[in-house]
Amino acid sequence: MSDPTVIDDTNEPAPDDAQSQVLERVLEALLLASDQPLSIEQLHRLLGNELGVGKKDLRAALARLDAALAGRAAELCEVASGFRIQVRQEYAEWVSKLWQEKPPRLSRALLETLALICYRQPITRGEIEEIRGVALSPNIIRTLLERNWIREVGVKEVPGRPSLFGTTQQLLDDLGLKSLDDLPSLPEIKDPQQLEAALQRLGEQLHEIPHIADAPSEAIQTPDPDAMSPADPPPTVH
Amino acid sequence: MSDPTVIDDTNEPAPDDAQSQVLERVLEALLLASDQPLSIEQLHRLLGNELGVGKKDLRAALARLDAALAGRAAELCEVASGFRIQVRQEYAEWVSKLWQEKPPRLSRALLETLALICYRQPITRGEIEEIRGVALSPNIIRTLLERNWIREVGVKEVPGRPSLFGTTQQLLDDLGLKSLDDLPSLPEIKDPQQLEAALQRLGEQLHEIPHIADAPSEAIQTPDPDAMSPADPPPTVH
Amino acid sequence: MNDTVSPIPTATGVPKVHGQPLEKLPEDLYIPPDALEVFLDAFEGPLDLLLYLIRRQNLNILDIPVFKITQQYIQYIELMRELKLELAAEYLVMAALLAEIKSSILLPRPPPDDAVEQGDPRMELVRRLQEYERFKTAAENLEKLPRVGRDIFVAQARPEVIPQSARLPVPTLRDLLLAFRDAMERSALFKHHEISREPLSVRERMSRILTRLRQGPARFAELIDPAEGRIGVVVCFLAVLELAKSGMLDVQQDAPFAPMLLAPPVHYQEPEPESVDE
Repeated sequence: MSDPTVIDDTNEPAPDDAQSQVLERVLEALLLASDQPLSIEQLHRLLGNELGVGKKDLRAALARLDAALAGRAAELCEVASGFRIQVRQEYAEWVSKLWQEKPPRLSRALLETLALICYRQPITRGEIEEIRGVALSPNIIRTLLERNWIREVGVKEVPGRPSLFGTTQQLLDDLGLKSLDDLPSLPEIKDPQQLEAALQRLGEQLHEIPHIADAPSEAIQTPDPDAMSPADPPPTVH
Repeated sequence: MSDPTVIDDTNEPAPDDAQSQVLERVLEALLLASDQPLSIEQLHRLLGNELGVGKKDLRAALARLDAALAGRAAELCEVASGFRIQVRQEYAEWVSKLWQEKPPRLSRALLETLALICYRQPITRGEIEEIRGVALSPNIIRTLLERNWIREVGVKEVPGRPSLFGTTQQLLDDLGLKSLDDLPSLPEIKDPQQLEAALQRLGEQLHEIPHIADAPSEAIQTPDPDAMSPADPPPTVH
Repeated sequence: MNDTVSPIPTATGVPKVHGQPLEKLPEDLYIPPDALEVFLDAFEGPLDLLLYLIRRQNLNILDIPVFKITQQYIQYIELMRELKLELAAEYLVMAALLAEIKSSILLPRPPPDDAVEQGDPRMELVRRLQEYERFKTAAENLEKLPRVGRDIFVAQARPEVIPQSARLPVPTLRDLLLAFRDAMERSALFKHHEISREPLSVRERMSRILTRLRQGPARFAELIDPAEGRIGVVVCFLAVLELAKSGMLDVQQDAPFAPMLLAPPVHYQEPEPESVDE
């Protein structure tokens, strides 16, 4: 709609103003579209040469963006790994109503992405897209990061230096696994029968945990003869 | 950062202004947080009672939000399943730099299949194969279903009861379209009446055979498929 | 319209047709031999190939020179067979259809009305070519539309604290494994993908080591948890080798016999405090 190069007269436009406004908007666009926070270093790599800006310019533009968002529903926020735009906390209740009505589903795409990160980590977004044959919605990585099931573990030293993702302890905990090694191997997964067997094994392991917890009190007790199947001979008591 | 209920003095805040500004920001927050576009109906379900607003108020607030975003990097956009906020086209170039690995290209087979489903829906797999003249890899239908670009809309009551496929709102959303009518129109068949005349000409080629046949004699074999095996000496037509 | 011929480069070997070395290719068949496979692979089927043959001569579908096209088409098919390219059955069916059309032209023509009623094969072929071409063009138009993820980017922001009630459900292991199988099966159909041989704990360890190295270089011993015993050392060692092999890690030694330092590759420059979850 409004041309970014048109500058309000009252502002006494210096020649740099238009350019710095472009920088501010490019930053806003990047932060709104990225599935992870962006660090000053990343932003500098992306924009530094092409816009001829240094890290100081970036910081200044981020400050202007922060001010410009003052009247809006989202705000700029700095977290450990960089900057992101987030919805202000005062609207969180409304957002949670939205998710209660339409919870972000565990879509096929999300499950496949998570599974690929489990089995092929450390893996880049591009590698996931290559295996799945379709582009990945930025929401998926974002959602998995927010759920703390995956994390960025580094970058791949190829052009563009894409992030490498790996799984977290949280995911193992949530799945009830002690280690990823408990998961069936690829050949097992390929064969439906073996997969069923492997799942059964895993299921039994998972169910054993509560049993072990319950065990002591039960195990010590003399078995109640009534509780045993009629076929079993009653234990003889001397 | 700034309290959203604080209104610029120059605006002479009427009591309603504050409320309508809250509505505008709640809408912005919801649209930014949602994975999917949100329809007026959904927004009304979520906000109608609690904020005491009707669909008309929502439309008005969305229009205000659109205007408020005028100076920013993102814009309000209406697509098939509702409203969403998206990065303006002029900043899309920058955003695509975030992911150095480009999204995988869609194969021609997939695009042709999708085009057939778009323009000929509901359509069966067999009908697609007939028009394209080749068997359809199961992959393609699977990928289209997985992307939620097509869905099974019924079965055709012929032997085998094959599935009929149609497009989804997701496809329109992903292409930034409001309805199927916004698709580019299907190219017309050129000169249907001239078919007959063309056939006539084809028949007349009968007399031209000797001229056409001046290519290497080897190539003018009787095109009996049996004769194409290397063992058989190619019979010549002359 | 004589078909001029061009010599085939000998460096890449001479293709054979009917067991005879094919020394010359008609010019409109000429493709650099190394590109031939890719080229033939690019056709979406017999209609696509026919359309190509017609279009490259700037001819209208309505003016198909049946004899010439049939001849060229069959040459392509022969070439594909000789090069042992996988040839879909549809290509042979089309060859048979073209042959039928050709012979029907050689035979006395039935009256025009009959031709239409009996489903003249030429009529049928022209109709199919036209229909296919429409959708081929429509597909190209679809590809040109802006698409979310490629040209359209949806703006996303969420509250920092996500209300507990709105959290994602935990997937079942079964869901996760089936999803993985589907993804791998699909990719196997696209291309051969190398199958991972290492135990998963190596992959997981690779992730952990990368996370650790973001805080700075480390000695191998620092990466080992003695509580894990020998297996732990082996897994860790394999992970380091794998990372070094894929260029995700540098092994540095400042002086002879100095301890070896493991570090992110040299142009890595993000010293981040990090580690949210550990």
